[in-house]
Formats: sequence, structure tokens, C-alpha cells
Amino acid sequence: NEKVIFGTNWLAQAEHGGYYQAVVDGTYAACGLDVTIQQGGPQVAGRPLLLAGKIDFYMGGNMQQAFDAVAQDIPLRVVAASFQKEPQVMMSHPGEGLDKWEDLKNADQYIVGDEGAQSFLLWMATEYGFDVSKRVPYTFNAAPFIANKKSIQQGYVTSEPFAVQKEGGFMPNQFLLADYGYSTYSTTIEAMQETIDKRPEVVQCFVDGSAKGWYNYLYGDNAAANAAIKKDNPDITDEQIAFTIAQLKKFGIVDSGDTEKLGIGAMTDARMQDFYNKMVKAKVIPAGIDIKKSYTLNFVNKGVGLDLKK
Amino acid sequence: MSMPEPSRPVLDPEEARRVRQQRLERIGRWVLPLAIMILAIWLWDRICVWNEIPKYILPRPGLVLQTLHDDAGLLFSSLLVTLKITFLSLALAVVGGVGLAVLFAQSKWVEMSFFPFAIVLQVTPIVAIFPLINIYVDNQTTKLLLCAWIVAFFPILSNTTLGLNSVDRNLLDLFRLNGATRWQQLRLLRLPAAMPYFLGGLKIAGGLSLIGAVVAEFVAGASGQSSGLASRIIEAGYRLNAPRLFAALILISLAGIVIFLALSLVSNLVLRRWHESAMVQER
Amino acid sequence: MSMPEPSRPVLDPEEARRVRQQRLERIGRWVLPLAIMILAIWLWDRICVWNEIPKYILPRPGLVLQTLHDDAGLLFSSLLVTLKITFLSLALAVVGGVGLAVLFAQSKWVEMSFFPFAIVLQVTPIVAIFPLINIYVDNQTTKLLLCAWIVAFFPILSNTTLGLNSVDRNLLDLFRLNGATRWQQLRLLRLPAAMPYFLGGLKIAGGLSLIGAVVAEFVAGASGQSSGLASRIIEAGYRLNAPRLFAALILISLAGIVIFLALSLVSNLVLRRWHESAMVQER
Amino acid sequence: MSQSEGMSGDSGVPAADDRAPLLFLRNVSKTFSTGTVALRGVDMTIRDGDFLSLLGPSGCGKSTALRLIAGLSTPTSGQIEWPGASSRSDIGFVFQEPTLMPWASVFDNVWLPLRLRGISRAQAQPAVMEMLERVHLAGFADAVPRELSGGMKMRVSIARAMVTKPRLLLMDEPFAALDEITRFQLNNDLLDLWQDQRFTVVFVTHSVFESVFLSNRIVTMAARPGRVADEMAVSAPYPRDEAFRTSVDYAALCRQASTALEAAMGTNAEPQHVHA
Amino acid sequence: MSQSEGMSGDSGVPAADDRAPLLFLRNVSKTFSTGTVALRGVDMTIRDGDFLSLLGPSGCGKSTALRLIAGLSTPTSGQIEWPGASSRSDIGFVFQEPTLMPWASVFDNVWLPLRLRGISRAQAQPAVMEMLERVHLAGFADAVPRELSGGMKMRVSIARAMVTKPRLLLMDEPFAALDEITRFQLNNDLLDLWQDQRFTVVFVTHSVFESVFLSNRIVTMAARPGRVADEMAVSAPYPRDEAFRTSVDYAALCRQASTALEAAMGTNAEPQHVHA
Ligand SMILES: Nc1ncnc2c1ncn2[C@@H]1O[C@H](COP(=O)(O)OP(=O)(O)OP(=O)(O)O)[C@@H](O)[C@H]1O
Ligand SMILES: Nc1ncnc2c1ncn2[C@@H]1O[C@H](COP(=O)(O)OP(=O)(O)OP(=O)(O)O)[C@@H](O)[C@H]1O
Ligand SMILES: [Mg+2]
Ligand SMILES: [Mg+2]
Repeated sequence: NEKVIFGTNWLAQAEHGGYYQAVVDGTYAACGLDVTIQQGGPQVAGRPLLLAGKIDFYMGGNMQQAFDAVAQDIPLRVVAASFQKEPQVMMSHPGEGLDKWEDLKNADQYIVGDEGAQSFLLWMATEYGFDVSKRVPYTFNAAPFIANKKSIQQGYVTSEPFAVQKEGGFMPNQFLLADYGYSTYSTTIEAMQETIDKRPEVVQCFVDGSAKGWYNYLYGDNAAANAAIKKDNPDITDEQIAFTIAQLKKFGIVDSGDTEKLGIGAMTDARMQDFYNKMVKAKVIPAGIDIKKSYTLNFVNKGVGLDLKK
Repeated sequence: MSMPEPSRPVLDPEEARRVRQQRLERIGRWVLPLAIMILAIWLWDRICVWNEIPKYILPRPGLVLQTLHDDAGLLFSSLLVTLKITFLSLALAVVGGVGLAVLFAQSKWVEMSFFPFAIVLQVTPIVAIFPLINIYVDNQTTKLLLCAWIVAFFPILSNTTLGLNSVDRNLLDLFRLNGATRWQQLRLLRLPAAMPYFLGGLKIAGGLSLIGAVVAEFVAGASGQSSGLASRIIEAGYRLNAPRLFAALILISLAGIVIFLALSLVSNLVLRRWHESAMVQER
Repeated sequence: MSMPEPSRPVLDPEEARRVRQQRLERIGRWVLPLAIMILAIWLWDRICVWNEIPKYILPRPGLVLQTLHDDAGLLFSSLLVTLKITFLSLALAVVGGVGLAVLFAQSKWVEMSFFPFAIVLQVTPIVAIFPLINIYVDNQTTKLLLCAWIVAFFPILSNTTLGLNSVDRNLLDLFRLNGATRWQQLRLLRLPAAMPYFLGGLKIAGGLSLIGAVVAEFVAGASGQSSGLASRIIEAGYRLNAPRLFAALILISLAGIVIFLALSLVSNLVLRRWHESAMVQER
Repeated sequence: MSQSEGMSGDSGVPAADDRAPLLFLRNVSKTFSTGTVALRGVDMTIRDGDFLSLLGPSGCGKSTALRLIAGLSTPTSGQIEWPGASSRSDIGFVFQEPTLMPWASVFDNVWLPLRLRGISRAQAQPAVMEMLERVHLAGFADAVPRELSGGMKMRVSIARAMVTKPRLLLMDEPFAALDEITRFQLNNDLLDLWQDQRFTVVFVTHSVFESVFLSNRIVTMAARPGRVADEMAVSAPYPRDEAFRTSVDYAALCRQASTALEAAMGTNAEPQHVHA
Repeated sequence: MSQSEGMSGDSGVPAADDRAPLLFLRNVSKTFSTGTVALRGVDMTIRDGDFLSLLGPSGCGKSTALRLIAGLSTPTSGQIEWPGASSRSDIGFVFQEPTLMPWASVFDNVWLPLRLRGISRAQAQPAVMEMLERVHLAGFADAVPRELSGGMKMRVSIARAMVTKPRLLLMDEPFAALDEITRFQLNNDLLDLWQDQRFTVVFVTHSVFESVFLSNRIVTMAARPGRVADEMAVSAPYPRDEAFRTSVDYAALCRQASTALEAAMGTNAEPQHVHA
């Protein structure tokens, strides 16, 4: 079996469940891949490893960086989108006058990480009038948010609300950016053009395997995958995993919209163009990029794994 | 004018004061730092209570201690991982720092030519160049060591260079007069003379290599079971498990203090017989 | 036995050699470092070419230079922001480091009691305690300064403490004999004697406060226009704009080298007249 | 105690036993932690206005004794008593090594004791410059120590010790590094000053001639363990001048002191120290 | 040049002008960057086997002259020539200050010059211990410098300079910190050794007596600018002993040297230096 390394952009967690599932239940192996998952972390920059050919696939955050890569002349392509919706939410304290999306911009502080400040915050500023100078960095610790009732904070719908509820004792308001027009795909699978050209079968196997993995993880027996996740990241709890899976399903992060017909991983030119236009308007990304170079639809939209959904 | 009675041992007041002071000092030397430490912890506790600081922001010391006890297995095995990197990188920093300093001491040319590179290493943020390291270095431990080393070696280099140049000029003349080779001059004169400076640099580097090990792990990430305290801190922060986060921080602090004390002890033992900074003044 | 001819000025071979060497040295002092630097840059370029390293991983120096030129406005205004924090935090580190060292020099008790806190500050990862700082400090500049200060103050503290304790014992006796107050002893004896050590610590802290300013910005972030080089690096990294990232890194390195040279100059000026490390040996 | 108390005769110097004792050394011993017994059972009385010379072989504890007297060191056993209790704080000390502040100019080094007593640079200027003149270094006021010769450094140290006009002057081989002519000059200067101002001097020297010329009492010490071997009074009247230096009395006294010193060195016990 | 060359008479010392010159100082001047003229126009010839004393007031450039001869310093103008070219590397130097390595034991300090010539501790042991015996410090072989008295440190420095039995021995006031009896002993020791082994000595001293007792030539220097004021031969035959010390000849020679020194100091130019 061909050895393949997939780099994630965070410590192992249920958001990576599909891939772990495909590793532990032999889905990748079935089409000839021996996949190793190399977990990332908050300060770990994994993408350069992909660029240097040290890993074969990388878990991208959203489409924006794929567009950036085209702008920088980097032969990097998104081959599948595991998440149909960006799971990014903005959270606020209930009952503090920040209960509506339109009010969020009035918060004292926006606690947003470096990547967010380079992407969706800029979009929120253009589209909804947020004030970027109120941003303070998010160091992946929600204490400052809990402490400051007038602040809002970014978070993954699958995890931060859980931590806030557990330690802060309240369930924060959650505003899924995707619901307000942040139309990017998320948790993509990125590969170098060279891999696509020279080893298309490997890419196809990985994309298909991942899709099947996600179906199995969400709708089948995911105990072994969770065990693998916990092995890589001993700090994670069952409670947290359960919460994540519930949220993924509740918000239709992985499986909603186009995937009903095209299968998990689906992407369409229309969505891509829509997101790009929004980003150009927000001046996040310059106009004139040939975004077709940033992704390929060759490996997705084939309905793989639809049969696994019970 | 009254003559002092010669029969009873007369302690003049100054002398008596000094003896008292000495006795006090011997006790105070250990009791006072402990007392202050306890006071600080008590203050921490009071601040938490007075300001009603919730435990997910700043847990009370009792809770942290409790966590330290409950999570001992996890935390101490992580501490060991971190300490391993710390000591290895400190050793490398000593070798690298002293080695470079010796090289630089050979000639002003060499120093002027290569010191800039040392400064570049010192001021380059690891976070920024880690991707490069990550690409070209395969072994995880090597990556961590490299990062921690970059953080720790400069004080040793800088202080040792200073020390090697702070040699008594008359002694240098003496060596020259006796036709000492460069190597003899270095080994018998410059290195011993640089000792106090080197050991000063070592004390700085001790803490830096610890923080270097932690930062390296922050940046490089670590996988699976063998992860050090940095991973514990990140994860605990992410999960808002403040007590564990602070327990980990306290372990790091304690490790730092112990390393510093150990290096101070070494320094004292080495210099006790001749250097002012470590000599016990006989009076 | 032949007598030397007294008429023509006889330069014995050793003397001639020395004169030649001196002349060479004066030229080499500036030419050689530059040559080595150019060589290093050339090597960098060759390595990129030989190994066919794509520009988005390690751009060739020419491209970086080009970017430095093209993005000059953006980068230099960021450099200014970073330098502002650097110098402020270096100033604070001097005040804090020397202040604490002076405090510690007052008595072994004080030193033993409070040094542990200094070590705790040194070894605590800023990333981990930033949330706390973030909650209790409002002003952005204050946050940055605090972070950079924590990184930079320790070498000054440690070296100055060492220096304050490295005073000639006979001079101390002289002061005692003349009934010097603590303050006089400090100002007229201990502080001047500690100068070489302090200046050594300062040279280490110079680089550290620069890296501290960068790290602080990494952690504390920056908003809007007033962002420093760290933000540029993060942004360039995120945007996969490697040439700009390296241009920023090179600016940081250059700043580090300039700071070091400036502090070395200060050190030499202060010590030139009396300390071995800076004295020009008259021969 | 007033300075005129106990004056006798026209020699200008009070008789030894009339004058008030300034300090007693009572059975003083000093053992260093290395095991070297620097002093054992030293008894000595120093009277107000004494010019007492300590004579003895190298390593016999002269410097140690001076440090004990100054309070810079404490005896391992025995006591040092100051019945008057007044002068303890008013001591000038010329260390055996120059002990100058390397970063300070000659002027600043000499100014130091005055500065520590709160006297400003301007106020100190006349006194400092006068002392520098005396030691022939007025032209080097702005030099730093490393620009001076060995003898010049020592002269700075002498000037520094005397600039405060202390009640008790402890001098550890102050003139050893000086040529004979400068030495004679400074000897005379010191004697003049002493006769004028009636301070007390404890003077360590290796020169029998110097000790006889200067002092009213000579204590000879023996080495290992350091102890007092002999004490002699130099009864010659003050002022002493070049005539005294060439007198028969002087020669006889020198011979007597030399003999005492030789005797002290003859009784040299076995070297005594504990180094493995 | 062979050592037997030019021997004359039974004094054991070759006549001054017969012996081969070891080095010439030709119109040597030394000005420091501070502006101090330490030496101006010094001409001097040192012959193989000379025992030459430099006598002169403090600060007249004696130490500077020794450093120039040793090659530790270079003249601002003028030349130092070694016609034989052989001995330049074989110099023993007793600095004015002890200049010991503070971290090394007395033994290691004395061993140093041998060690630098590749001689192991065991091989060096007899020579080192013999030198330590000579300076009466055999019992302190394991002490470190700060545990020694001033005179003891200087004796270690003397032992170190002589342990290699150098061809040229430069001594800068080696015995100034020693009591007279030890000093006499070491004077005799040094003379014996010199007569035995025929090395060359340039000896800086402040003691007219010492210079007359030891040397075959005395060069008197004057200060500011430092220059040669007078040169006298001490024609008394070697070996010299206690009898010589009490002879009429000796007294006359001492008087002659004293006069020369006084004359040198009388011609003292104005202090000369440039400090703002
Ligand atoms: N490094 C220096 N820089 C400036 N001036 C110096 C330096 N060394 C010596 N001098 C000056 O040179 C002159 C001669 O100094 P030198 O040490 O040779 O005197 P010396 O004859 O040995 O005196 P002494 O008997 O006091 O040791 C002095 O005036 C001194 O101030
Ligand atoms: N700090 C010390 N530690 C150990 N031993 C010491 C110390 N200081 C002095 N000694 C020893 O004490 C003895 C007396 O020393 P001291 O300096 O008093 O002699 P001294 O009479 O002044 O000699 P000199 O004429 O050579 O200066 C010496 O044997 C010396 O080795
Ligand atoms: Mg002494
Ligand atoms: Mg001299």
C-alpha cells in the first residue's frame, strides 16, 4: 500500500472524525492507501509541509487560502470540501444587548484569532460594519470572553460553546457565519498540482475514502475512530466528542445542501464564485484571480458513500 | 576614663550586634523566602476571593494544588518530556555558546564576521522560521532541540565572549612572554578567567532553555503520549481547564527555580575559592 | 658578531610583521564581515537554485530584496512600530532589571526571597498567561510592553546582580571604614563595578527585547494600521506570501544587528578607560 | 581626652605611659578557615598619639593585625577594646595594595573619603589638591589608575588615607614602592604632620631604618604563628631630621631593631598551615 | 656566543666591555596616548651576563623600559635591537605587581612557565618545589593567592620567573614587599645563582643599597620625561658577601649612587602630561 500523510490543522478531535474513521476501519487501505494522520496545533503551520512535499494532503481551513495560493502562483488545489459550511461562529453573552447578529458589532471587544483577523473579520467589517480596531487576539483560551460580558468571540460551533457552557455556566449565543453569507467551504482537502497530475488515483482514493469515512463516522459505529482520536490527544473527553458530533449534525456542517445528491465533499463552481465575489468586495482578496486554478471538481460530486447513510 | 573589666569576656556592642545578625541571617536565609512564598500564595488566594475571580480565569491555589495532585501522573510525565528537552538544549547551548565564544576569541575578524549570524539567530522569531525547520528536519526531538537551542545559546555566547576578553592584561603578557600557544592561552588563562561570566550566562540560559523547550513544543506541536507541558497548557487553555493550566505553569516555575538554584550552586562551588561573587568573606 | 648598521632605520622582522598585521586588521575589520555576509547571501541563493526550492518555501535573496523595495512603505512603518515597543521595553527592562538587582543587593534575605519570583516571570510562557493579562490590562501598548518586558528583563537582572556582588573586597572595606551609607556604597562602588556585567546583560537584553516585542505582538496582536512586523509576518504567512515574510524577517535581523552594534558601542565608550574587555591595549 | 593631657618635656611627644590608651589588643588570635594561624595570643596597647611601627617577616600577620584594629576583621579569640570609644570611626587606612577605584580619576579617588562624609567636589578641592601636591601627583589629578606607575598608585592611596586627617592612621607598607628620596621626603612630611596634629599611627614597614626614624615604639613580630616577639621604645626626641639620621644614636637604635628582628626570625617556628 | 668568552680575572665576572652585547636600546622613546612621555631618547646597551640595576624616582619609566625590553610594548620611536637574536624568547619577568592567576594554587602558578613549555606536573615537581623552598613557601604549595600575604604573593611571582632558569631575567622591584632579612637572603640567593649560571639580569629597585650590592652596572634615570641620567659601573669583585656589605668600598659606592639619584631628581623637569 502506498504511504500517504494527511496533515490536520489542529490537535485530534471529533472534527477530524471522518478521516480517523477511514483509517481505523480500513477504508483507505481498501483502495490502496496507508494513511498516517499527522495532527496540527494552534501555532503549528502545517501548510508549508504540503508545499514542500513532506505531506501529501493538508486540511485547509477555508477557500480563502486556496485563492491566496493562486495569487502567489502556488500550484495548490482543493480537491474536496469535507465541510459544506464554515463551522465558525461568533459567540456573545445572552441578555447583554448582543443577542442579534446586527448588534454584535457594538461589543467592546472582538476576540478573534490571527487567521480570523485576516479573513472573516474583514468580511464582517465590510459587509456588516464591524470595527476591526476592537479586535484582540484569541489565544484559544475563552477565559477573557467569559470574563467580559460585553465581548464577542470566535469559535468553532463544535467546541467553544461547549467549553464556555461547562466553565462559564451559560450557553452563549451562537451565530454561524455561514448563515450570514460567509459561503466558503471548509475543512478542505488540499493537494499539490504535482500529486494530482502524477498520482490521480491516490487523490481519488483519499477523497473517496474520506467521504466514506465521514458517513461511517456520523451515521455508523465510530467507537474505534474516537479511540484513535483520544490516543492522539489524551486530553479530549467523551463528552466533548459527543457534543461535537451532535453539533455537526445539528448545523449540517458536513452533510447538507449539495451533499444530498453529490455526496460528502461536494463542491460547485457557483459556490466558489459567490464566495470569491464576496471576498473581493470585502477587499480581503484582490480581484482578478483565476479561482478555477484553486480547486478541481475532478474528484468529487460522484455521490460516493451515499449508500452508507442510513 | 574607666578601664574595662578584664575578667568577663567583653563583647563590645558592635561585635554583639554582628553575632546576633549572623545567627538571624542563618535562620532567615531559609525561613524568610519560604514565608514570603507562603505569603504570596495566600495573597493570590485572597485576591481570588476578594475580587470574586471565577476559577476558569484564575483558580485559587488550593484548587491548583488539588489538580496538581489529581493529575499528577499526566502532568509529571509531561514535565519529564519538557525537562528532557530543556537539559539537552542547555547542554547544546553550553557547547554551542562556549564553542562559538572560543572561536570568536581567536580573532577580532572572526568575531566581527560571525557575530552577526549569532544575533540573527537570537532575534529571529521561532514561530516564523519554524515552517522551514519543519520541512528540512525530520526528527521531532531534533526540531524541538533546535528551537530550544536557538532560544538559549545567546546569553552563554555573549557572556563568555565578554569573559574571554576580560582577562588581566599582565597575565596575558606573561603568557605571551612564555611563548604560550593560542590553545594554551585559551585553556589555562582565558577560560578560567571567563568562568564567572560564563556561569552568569549559564544561569540566564538555564531559564531560557526551559522556556525554549516550552515554546518549541508550542510551535512544533507534539503528538501523542510523549507530549510535554506545553501541550498540556494549550489543551487545558482550550478546554478552559484553568486549574490544570495553572498546575502546569506552576510545575514549569518550580522547574525553573530548581534549575536556577542548581546552577547557582555549581557556580558557587566553582568560584568559591577565588572570585568575589562567590567568596565567603572571612572577617 | 655583526653590529647592525645604525644609519638606516632597522625594523626587526617581528616588528615589521606586526605593522603589516595591524594594517591588514584595520582593513579586514570591515571588509571581511561584509565579504562573509555577501558570501552567505550568495550561498542562500545557490542553495535555492541547486535544490530547486520553490519561492513559496524559501524565496531567493534577490526576490526578497525586490519585495523589501516594493513593500518598503508597509514594512518600514511596521518596523517603526516594533522598534518603538523594543526600545520602550528595553528601557523598562533596564529600569526593572537594575532596580531589582539593586534591591537584591541590599541583603541576601531580599535576594533569596524575591529572586524566585523573577525566575517565575522568566520561565512563564507568555502565551499561557496572556489571557490573564488581556483581562486585566486594557491598553494595547501596555500589554505589548508587559510581554516584551517579561522576555527582556531577566538577563539584566541576573548579570547586574552578579556584577554588584563582584566588587573588590578591599574597596568594600574602604567604604565601610569611611562609614559609607548603603546608598553611597551602591552609587559610588557597586554600580560602577557592576558596569561591565550590566552592559553584558544589556547586550543580551537588546536582542531579547526585540524578539520580545515581536513575540508580544504575535500573542497580543495588533489592530488596524499600527501593526508591527509580527503582524506582517503572520499575515504574510497566512497569505502564503513568503517573499514578504522573509523581507520582514530580514528587517528584524538587521534591527537586531544594529541594536547590538549600538549597545556594543555604548559599552566600549563607557568601559574604554578602565575595563579589560574594552581597553585598547597600548603596546 | 584632650590632646594636651600628659605632655612631657620639650620633645613635643608625651611620655609613653602618661598618654591615654586608645585601644587594647587582649590575647588576640586569628585563625583562617584554611587552618593558617595568622596571629596567636597577641597583646598590645596602642596609646593616643603613638607612632607605632610593626616590624616582622613576610607573612607574620602584620596586615592581619591592622585589619583587626580597623574592625575589618574579627579575632577568632581574644578582644579588641576601645576604652575611649570615640575614634573607632575615624580611621585612615593605607592598604598594602593600592586598592583604587579603576573607573575613577585620581582626584575622585582621593576625594572619596571626603565625599562619603558629604563634602562636595568644590569644597573638597583644596584639601584634595593639597594632598596630591604632597605626594607629587598634582599634575595627574585627571588620570585614571591604569595610567599610573606602581609607585604613583601607592601615593594616591596614601593621599586618600590622609585627606580626612584621621585620628588613627593605619599604614601597611605605604612607602615600599617608592624610591628612597621620595620616601625620605614623605617620611619627613608624615612626621611633621604627626607632630603638628597629634594623631595616632600604626605603621607596617619592612625597613628597620624607616621604623627607627619615624616611630616612638617598635613592635617586632615573629611568624607562624604570628605573635609579638619584642617591643622597644625609640626614646629619641622629636622633631627628627637629617641630623638624627646620621647620628650615632640612630645607628645604635637601628642595630638594636635589626637584632630584634633577627631574633624574631631565628625563633621562627616550623611553618604551620593545613593544606592537604 | 659562548659563556666563557671574554672572562677576565678571578672575580668570576667578565669585564664589562669584553662581553658580547645582548641588546641595544637606540634612542628609544615612548609616549602614551594620554600624552605622558614615559621615556625620551633612551640609549642603553645590555651585555650578556650583566647584572644591571635601574634606579630612579617613581614614575620615571623603569617599568616601561622593562616592558619594552621584553617586547611587551613597542617604542614610539627608536629601536630595540637584539644582535644575537637568540635570547628574545627566553625571558623571565617579575612584574611590579604579583600578577598571579587567582584561580590556581601556588604550585600551579609557579608551574605555569614550565607547563607552557610542555613539561608535565610530575616532571616539573622537583624544579617547582625547589623554587618554592628558596622563597620559603614550600608549605603553601596548595594555597590560592588570596590566602597569601602581600610579600608571599610577590615571592610566588619571583619563583615563577626563575623556575625556567631564563637567559634574561627582568625584575621590577621584586623585593620591595619583603622584610630586610628575607630580602638579604634572596639577594644572596640571586647573586649565587647568577654567578653560577651567568644569565643576564635587569633589575629595577628603589634601594640604592640593594643596587650596589647586587649589580655590576647601575643606570640612574630621571623623570618626566623618563631618560637616562647617569650610568656607573660597580667595580667591586664578585662573589659579594656580608663582608662587602660592611666594607668602606660599599659605603662609598652607595654614596656615589645616592648622589647620582639625587642629581637625577634635582634635574627633574616640570611634570609633563596632557590631561584636560
Ligand atoms: N598605560 C599607561 N597609559 C598612560 N600612561 C602610562 C601608562 N603606563 C605608565 N604610564 C605613565 O608612564 C610613566 C612611567 O611609568 P612607569 O610605570 O614606567 O614608571 P616607573 O618608573 O616604573 O615608576 P614606579 O617606580 O612608580 O613603578 C608614568 O608617568 C605613568 O603615569
Ligand atoms: N584570606 C586569607 N585566608 C587564609 N589565609 C590568609 C588570608 N589572609 C592572610 N592569610 C595568612 O595569614 C598569614 C598572615 O598574613 P598577613 O597578610 O597578615 O601577613 P603580613 O605580615 O602582612 O605579610 P607581608 O609582609 O608579606 O604582607 C599568612 O600566612 C597568610 O598566608
Ligand atoms: Mg601584609
Ligand atoms: Mg614601576
